[in-house]
Amino acid sequence: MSEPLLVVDKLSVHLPCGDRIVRAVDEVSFTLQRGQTLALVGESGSGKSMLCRAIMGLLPGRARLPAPGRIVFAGQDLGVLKASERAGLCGRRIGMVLQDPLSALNPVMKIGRQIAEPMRHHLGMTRVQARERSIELLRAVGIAQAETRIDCYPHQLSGGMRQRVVIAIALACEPQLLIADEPTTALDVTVQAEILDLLARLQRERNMAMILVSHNLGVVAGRAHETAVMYAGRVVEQAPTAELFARMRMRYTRALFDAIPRLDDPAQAMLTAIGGQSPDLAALPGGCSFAPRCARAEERCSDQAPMLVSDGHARHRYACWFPCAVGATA
Amino acid sequence: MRFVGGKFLHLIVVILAVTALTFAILDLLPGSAAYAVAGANASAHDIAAIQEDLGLGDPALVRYGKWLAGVLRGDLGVSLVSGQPVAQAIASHLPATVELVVLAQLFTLLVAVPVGLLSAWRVDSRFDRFCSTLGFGLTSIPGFALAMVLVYFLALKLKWFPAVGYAPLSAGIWPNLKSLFLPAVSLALVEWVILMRVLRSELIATLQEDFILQARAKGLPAWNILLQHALRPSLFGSLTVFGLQVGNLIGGAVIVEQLFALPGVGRLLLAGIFAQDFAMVQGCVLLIAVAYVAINFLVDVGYGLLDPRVRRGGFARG
Amino acid sequence: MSATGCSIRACGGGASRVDRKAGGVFWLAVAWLALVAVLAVSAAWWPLPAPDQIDWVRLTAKPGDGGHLLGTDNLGRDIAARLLFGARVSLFVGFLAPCIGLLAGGLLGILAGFYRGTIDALIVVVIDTLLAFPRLVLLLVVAFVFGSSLFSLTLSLGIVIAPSLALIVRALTIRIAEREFILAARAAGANDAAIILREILPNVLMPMLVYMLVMTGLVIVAEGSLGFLGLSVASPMPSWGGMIAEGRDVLAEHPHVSMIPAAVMFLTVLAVNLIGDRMRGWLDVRESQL
Amino acid sequence: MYARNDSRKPPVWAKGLCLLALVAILVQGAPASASGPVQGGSLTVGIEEDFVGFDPIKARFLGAMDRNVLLAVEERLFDLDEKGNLVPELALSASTSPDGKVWTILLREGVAFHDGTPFNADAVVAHWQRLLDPKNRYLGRSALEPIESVTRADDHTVRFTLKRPWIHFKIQIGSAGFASVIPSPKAVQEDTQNRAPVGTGPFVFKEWVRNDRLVLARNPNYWRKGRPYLDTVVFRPMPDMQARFSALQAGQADAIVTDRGTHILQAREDRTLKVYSGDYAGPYAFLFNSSKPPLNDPRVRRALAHAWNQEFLVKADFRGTIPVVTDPYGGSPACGDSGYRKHDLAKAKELLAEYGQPVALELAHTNTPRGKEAGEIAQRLFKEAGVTLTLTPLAPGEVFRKVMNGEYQISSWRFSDYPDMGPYLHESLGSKGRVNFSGYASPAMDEHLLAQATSNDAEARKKALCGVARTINEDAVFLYLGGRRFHILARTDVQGLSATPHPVVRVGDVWLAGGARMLQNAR
Repeated sequence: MSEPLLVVDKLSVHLPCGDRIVRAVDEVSFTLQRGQTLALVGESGSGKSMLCRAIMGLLPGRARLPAPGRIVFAGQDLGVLKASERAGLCGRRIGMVLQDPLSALNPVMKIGRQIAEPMRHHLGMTRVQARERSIELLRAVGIAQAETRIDCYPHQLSGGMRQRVVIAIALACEPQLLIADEPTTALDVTVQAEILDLLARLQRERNMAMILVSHNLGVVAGRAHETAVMYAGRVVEQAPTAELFARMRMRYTRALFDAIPRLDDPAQAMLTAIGGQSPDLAALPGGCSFAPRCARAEERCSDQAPMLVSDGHARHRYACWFPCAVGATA
Repeated sequence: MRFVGGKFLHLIVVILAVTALTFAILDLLPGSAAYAVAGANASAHDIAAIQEDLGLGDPALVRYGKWLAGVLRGDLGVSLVSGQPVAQAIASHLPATVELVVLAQLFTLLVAVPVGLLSAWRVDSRFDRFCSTLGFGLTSIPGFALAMVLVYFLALKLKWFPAVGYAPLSAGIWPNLKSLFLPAVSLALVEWVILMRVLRSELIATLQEDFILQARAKGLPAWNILLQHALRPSLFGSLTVFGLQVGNLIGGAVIVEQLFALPGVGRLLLAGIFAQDFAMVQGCVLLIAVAYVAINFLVDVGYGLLDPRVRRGGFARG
Repeated sequence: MSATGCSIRACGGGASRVDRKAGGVFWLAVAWLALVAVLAVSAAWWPLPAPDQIDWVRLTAKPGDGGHLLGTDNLGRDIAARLLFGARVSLFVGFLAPCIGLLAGGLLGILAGFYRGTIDALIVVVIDTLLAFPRLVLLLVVAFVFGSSLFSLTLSLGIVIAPSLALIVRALTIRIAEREFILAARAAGANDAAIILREILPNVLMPMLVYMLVMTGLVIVAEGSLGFLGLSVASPMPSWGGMIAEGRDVLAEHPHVSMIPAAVMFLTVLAVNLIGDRMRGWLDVRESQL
Repeated sequence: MYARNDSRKPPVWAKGLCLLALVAILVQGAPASASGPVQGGSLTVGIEEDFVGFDPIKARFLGAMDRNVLLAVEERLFDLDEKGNLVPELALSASTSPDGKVWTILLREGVAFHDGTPFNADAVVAHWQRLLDPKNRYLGRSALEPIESVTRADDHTVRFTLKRPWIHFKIQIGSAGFASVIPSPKAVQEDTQNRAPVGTGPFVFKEWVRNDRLVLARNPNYWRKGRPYLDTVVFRPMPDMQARFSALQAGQADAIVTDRGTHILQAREDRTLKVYSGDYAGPYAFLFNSSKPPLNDPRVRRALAHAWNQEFLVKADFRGTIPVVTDPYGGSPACGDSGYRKHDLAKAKELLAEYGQPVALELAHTNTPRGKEAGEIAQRLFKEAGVTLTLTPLAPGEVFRKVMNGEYQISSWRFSDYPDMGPYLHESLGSKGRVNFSGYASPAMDEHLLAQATSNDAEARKKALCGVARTINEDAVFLYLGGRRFHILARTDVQGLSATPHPVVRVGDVWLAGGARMLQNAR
C-alpha cells in the first residue's frame, strides 16, 4: 500500500473562550488513502467542521493546536509549513465545499470570476484560459448553458446550481483531497442525492480523496469507504462504512442511525431526537462525554474516559465501556 | 421607471420644502436687511426707502413666489447687501468648497479604508486598539481645537503649509493644494474616524460570512480576500456615511472656512445670516438642499452598483 | 447551544470583542463622568469664587496663583469655578438635547416605520427636509429668535440631531415590525397603540439609548464648536466651549486658559464615548446601523 | 536689551527705551532706511472683514475696511495735513470768496482715470451732483446740506456754492470719505463702480473675489512719477483674529489690521514685526436709551457710570493697547479732565439707593468676541452695584435696528469717526439731532453744541466742544469703552507705512526693502 494521502494524528483544536478553553477537537487520529472517502458524522457542535478547518488551516485566529497533534498531507507535515505555503495548498491540492451554497458564494461577484480565481492565482492562468476552463468545469458539474451562466451573479441561480458552482470552485485546480462539509444540508431533499452522486462521480473520475462531513448517517451509507463518528470533539467509533452499519457498537452511533430521515417515506420519518443536550466543550465531564445522555451509563462511565479500542474485527474501533452487543438493537 | 419618477418627485418636494422653510424662518426673524445695509447713520426715512428698494415690503408668500419664479428662470436674485447676483457670488465660492470637500474626503478615504481593512482583519490587535483609541480621542475635541493645533505646528512652527488663505487653481496646482492641505486635514481628522468605524464593523460582519471562508479555502492571499471579496459587500454603511459627510461639508464647513479664511459657501452663508442678506441665505440654502438631494440620489445609485441584488425601489435606507 | 453560552459558536461567531468584560478603562470612564456630574451638581457649594467673579489684579493667572486652583482666564475669572459651572451646561445640553432629539426623532421614526405607506412617505419628506436644511441656519436662527440661552441651545441641538435619529428608529422599527411576535400580537387583536407601546417601543429603546450616548459625546463637542462661533449659552453662564474659544486669544502666552477646559472636555467626551462603545458591545448594536 | 541688538534692526534700542519710559508709542517704526524706496514686489494685507462696496450710493455706507481700497484706487481733490490744511492732490488750489460762500477749485491737468476717461471739471461735477440729488438718496447727503451746488467754471475749474459760510467745508472735501474721492464718471454711469472701482489713483483695480481677495495692480500711468512702488497689492479678508495673526507670522500676509491686544503686544516683542498705531476719534461706547425708564433717570445712568470700569476693560480686553478716554475727540481737541466719572462702587450704590427701585437692564451687543467680553465685564460690574444686566448678543444689523427704533436699553455702539466731531455730535446728542438714538436731551448740551457749530474762533470752539464732553460725563449719556486706536502690524521689510487718521494701510507709499524678495521665494 502506498503512502497515505492524509494522516491526522492526535489532533486537538483548543479555542480560548474568556478564561476557559473549549476543546473543539480532542486527540483525533485517522488516515486517508488516495481516492478513498472518509465520512465524518456527528451532531452539530461535535467538532467535525473544526476538524475540517484545521486540515485546511482556516481556524479562527485564536485557535490553538496543542502538541503532539500532527497533520501530514502527502508526506508533508503541515504544522511546519509557513502560512503562505499552507495557503498554497488550499484550493490547489485541497479543495473545500462548504455547507451553505447561499452564503458560500460572494453575492456581488460573478460566478465565473469566483471559479476562475483559484486557477488564476495557483495555476497562473490568463483571464481567457481561466474563463474557458471555468465553462468546462461548470459543464462538468452539470450546469447547462454554462457559457451564459458564467456571467450570472449567485442570486440569479437556484440553490442546487449554486452548490454545483461551489463544487466547481473546489475542483478548479484538480485537488487531491476534497473536503465536503455538509454539502447538502442546506439543499432541498430532492437535490441532495443529485449533489452527492455528482460528488461521488467526480471523485471516481479524478481519483480524489474526499472527507465527507454530515450529521446524517444516511448520507454516508454507500458513499464512504470509511466512517468516523464524532462526539464532543472526539472520534467515538470508526469503521469501514459497511462494517459500521452492520455492527454498531456505540449507543450514540445507533441514536444517529435512528435519527436518519427516511427519504423514501418522509411522512413516516422517525426523527428520534437524541435525549439531552450536547455537552459544554469547555467543561467536559471527567469520564465518557456521552455518559450523561447514555441510557446504559454506569458509575465507571462518568469516572473514566473510555479509550478508542479495536474490537478486533475489520479495523472497527470504538470508545465505550459497555458497547452494544453485536447485532443487537438498541 | 415609476421608481425613478417617484424618487424624483420626492426630491423636488424636499427642495421645495427646504426653501419654503427657509423663507418662513427668515420671515420670523425680527428686523430686516435694510438696517444692516444702511449702516449706523441712516434715518428712519432712509431705512424705509431701502426697504422699498430691496423689495422687502411684500408679504413672505409673495416674495417666495417671486423668488421661485426667478429660480425657474435661472435667476437667484441679487444680494441685498452688495447688489451682486447671488448666483455669481455662489459660483465664486463654490471652487473652494468643492475642492475642500474633494480633498478632505480623499484624505478621509485614504486613511479610513486601509485602517478599517487592517483593523477588521485583525480585530483586537494592537493596531486595531491603537486606531480605535486614537479615533475616540480625535472625536472628543471640537474640530477648531484640532485645526488650531495643526496650524500651530505645521504652519507656524514648521512652516510647511500656509496658515490661512486660499490659492485658487489658477495660481497653480501646487500652491492650491498646499493652501487646502491643512483645512482638508482638519476636517478629515474627524471624518475618517466615523467612516473607519462603520467600515470596520461592516467588514467584521462580512469576514464572518461563509464566502470569505470559501475564498480562504481557495488559498487566496489576505489582501486579495480583503479587497476583492470583503470590501465591496461591506461598503453600504460607509457609502451612506460618506454621502452624509459630503453633504455636510457643502455649506457646513463654516468653522474651518472661517479659521483658514477660505472663500467657501459656508462662510458666504454665515456672512449672509449675520447681515440678514436673505437673498444670499436663500441662494445658499437652495444650493445646499440641491446638493444634499443629489448626493442622496447618487448614494442610492451607488447601492445598485455595489450590489447587483439591489434592484428594488424605495430608499435603500428602509 | 450550551447552557453557559460559551460554545464554539457563541465565542467564534459575531463581531464579539473582549468588551464583554467591562475592564478598568470602562470603570475609569464611569468614575470620571460621575465625578464631573457630582461636581456640576455641587458647583455652588465649593469654596470657589463665583464663575463671573473678576479678580481685578490677576488676569490669565497661572494655576495656583493667588488662590486660583486652575488659574484665571482673560478677564480674571476663576477657571476652576467656571469649569464646574460649565459642566452643568455641557451635561445639561449633552443629556437633554439627545432626549429631545430622541423624543421627536423617535416618534417620527416609529410612526413612519410602523405604518409605512403614505405616512412614511410624508415623514421621510419631513426628515429629508430637515437633513437637507443647513444646520447653521437653524442654529443661528434659533439663537436669533430665542437668544442664546441654555434652553434655546438645547432645543436647537435637539432639533439638529432629531432627523438622523428618526432615520435610525425608522429602520429599526421596520425590522422589528416584520418579526413574528408583532404578527402574533396583531393576530391576538392588539390595536396599533398597544403594539407600538408594548412591542415596538421596548425593542427600539435599548439600541436608542446606546445611540443617545453617542449623541451625548457629539453634542458636547458641538457645543464647543458653537462656542467658537459665539453661539453658545449667554453670559454669565460659562460653558466649556466658550472657555476654549475665549482662551484661543492668549494661546501662545497663557495656554492653560484654553487647554484646561479643552482637556476636561476631551476627557469627558472620551469617557462618554468609551462607555457608549462598551454598551454597544454588550447590546451587539452594529455601528453600521448608525 | 543690548544682547538682542542686531545690526539689521537699528531701532531696537529706541524701542526698548520707549517701553522703559512707558511712553505711549504712536508710530513705532524704523526711520526710513538709508537705501530709500525700491520698486517692485507684492504686498498682502490681512484685513478684518470684507469690503462693502465702492460706489457711495450703491454701497450705502463706507465699510470699516473700504478706505484701504478707496484711497489706493481713487483720489481726493485735497488731502488734509495734521493741522487741517489742504494738501493738493487732484486739485491744485482752492480759494474762497470774501463772503465765504463760494469756493473755486483749480484742478490738475493731464490726469486720466484708469479707464481712459480724462479727469476734468465734468467728472468732479458729475460726482457731486449725483450725491446731492435727493432722488439718488445718498445716505450721507444730510452732512452735505450746506452745499447749494457744484458747477463747472471751465474745463479744469469747479465752483462749490454754499448756502452759508461753512467751517467744515475743507474737512468735507479733504477727509477720506465717499464724498471726497472722485470716481470715473464712465464707471459710475455703467454701474460697475461699486464692485470694480475706477479712479485716478496709484493702483488699478484688478479683481475682487468676495471673502477671498481684492487685488490691485500698479497704475503705470500714475501722474505722480515714480509712484507707486509696489507692483501688486492683495487685500485678504481674514475674519478670525487668530488666523489673521497666524497669517502674518507664517508669511501669508505682510501686514495686518488688528485690534487684538495680545497680538499687538506679541508683535512688539517680535523682531521681525513692527507696529504702526494711530489714534482717532469716535469712541466705543455703551449707549443708554435715555427716553425710557429707568435710564431716563440721570441718577441711574450716573450710578452705572460709577459702576463701570473703563480702565479694567482696556486692560483685560485690549491689554492696554487702546487709550482710556474721557471725551469723544481722540486727542483733538484735548480737553484734559472733563469731569469723567471714575469707577466708584460706593457712589454707584449710593445713587441707586437714591433712585430707590431695583434696576434690571438688557444690553444688546454685537455677537463678536469683543462685544461679548465687554458685555460680560459690564454684567459683573453692574452686578456688584446691584444692577442685573442681561446680555443679548445680536447680529450687527440687529443692533442697528434696535438702536434706531429705540427698542433697547443699553447697546454697544461705535460712534463714527470724523476729523472734526462737532457736526456729528450735534446730530447725535442734540435734542433735535438727526441720529440722536439715545433720546437724550438737555438744554446745557444743546447750548454747547450750538456754540461749537456757530463759533468761528478756534479757542471758543474748543471750549464749547470740551463743554460737550463735560456734559456727556455729567449726565452720563453713554459709557466709554475705550478710545479708538488702530494698529497695523507689518513685517519689518514693509517700508513707508505711516500713521494716518484712519485705520488705512496707505499702500501708495509702501515699498518693500529688498523688493526682489518676492521674486526669490514666490509664496
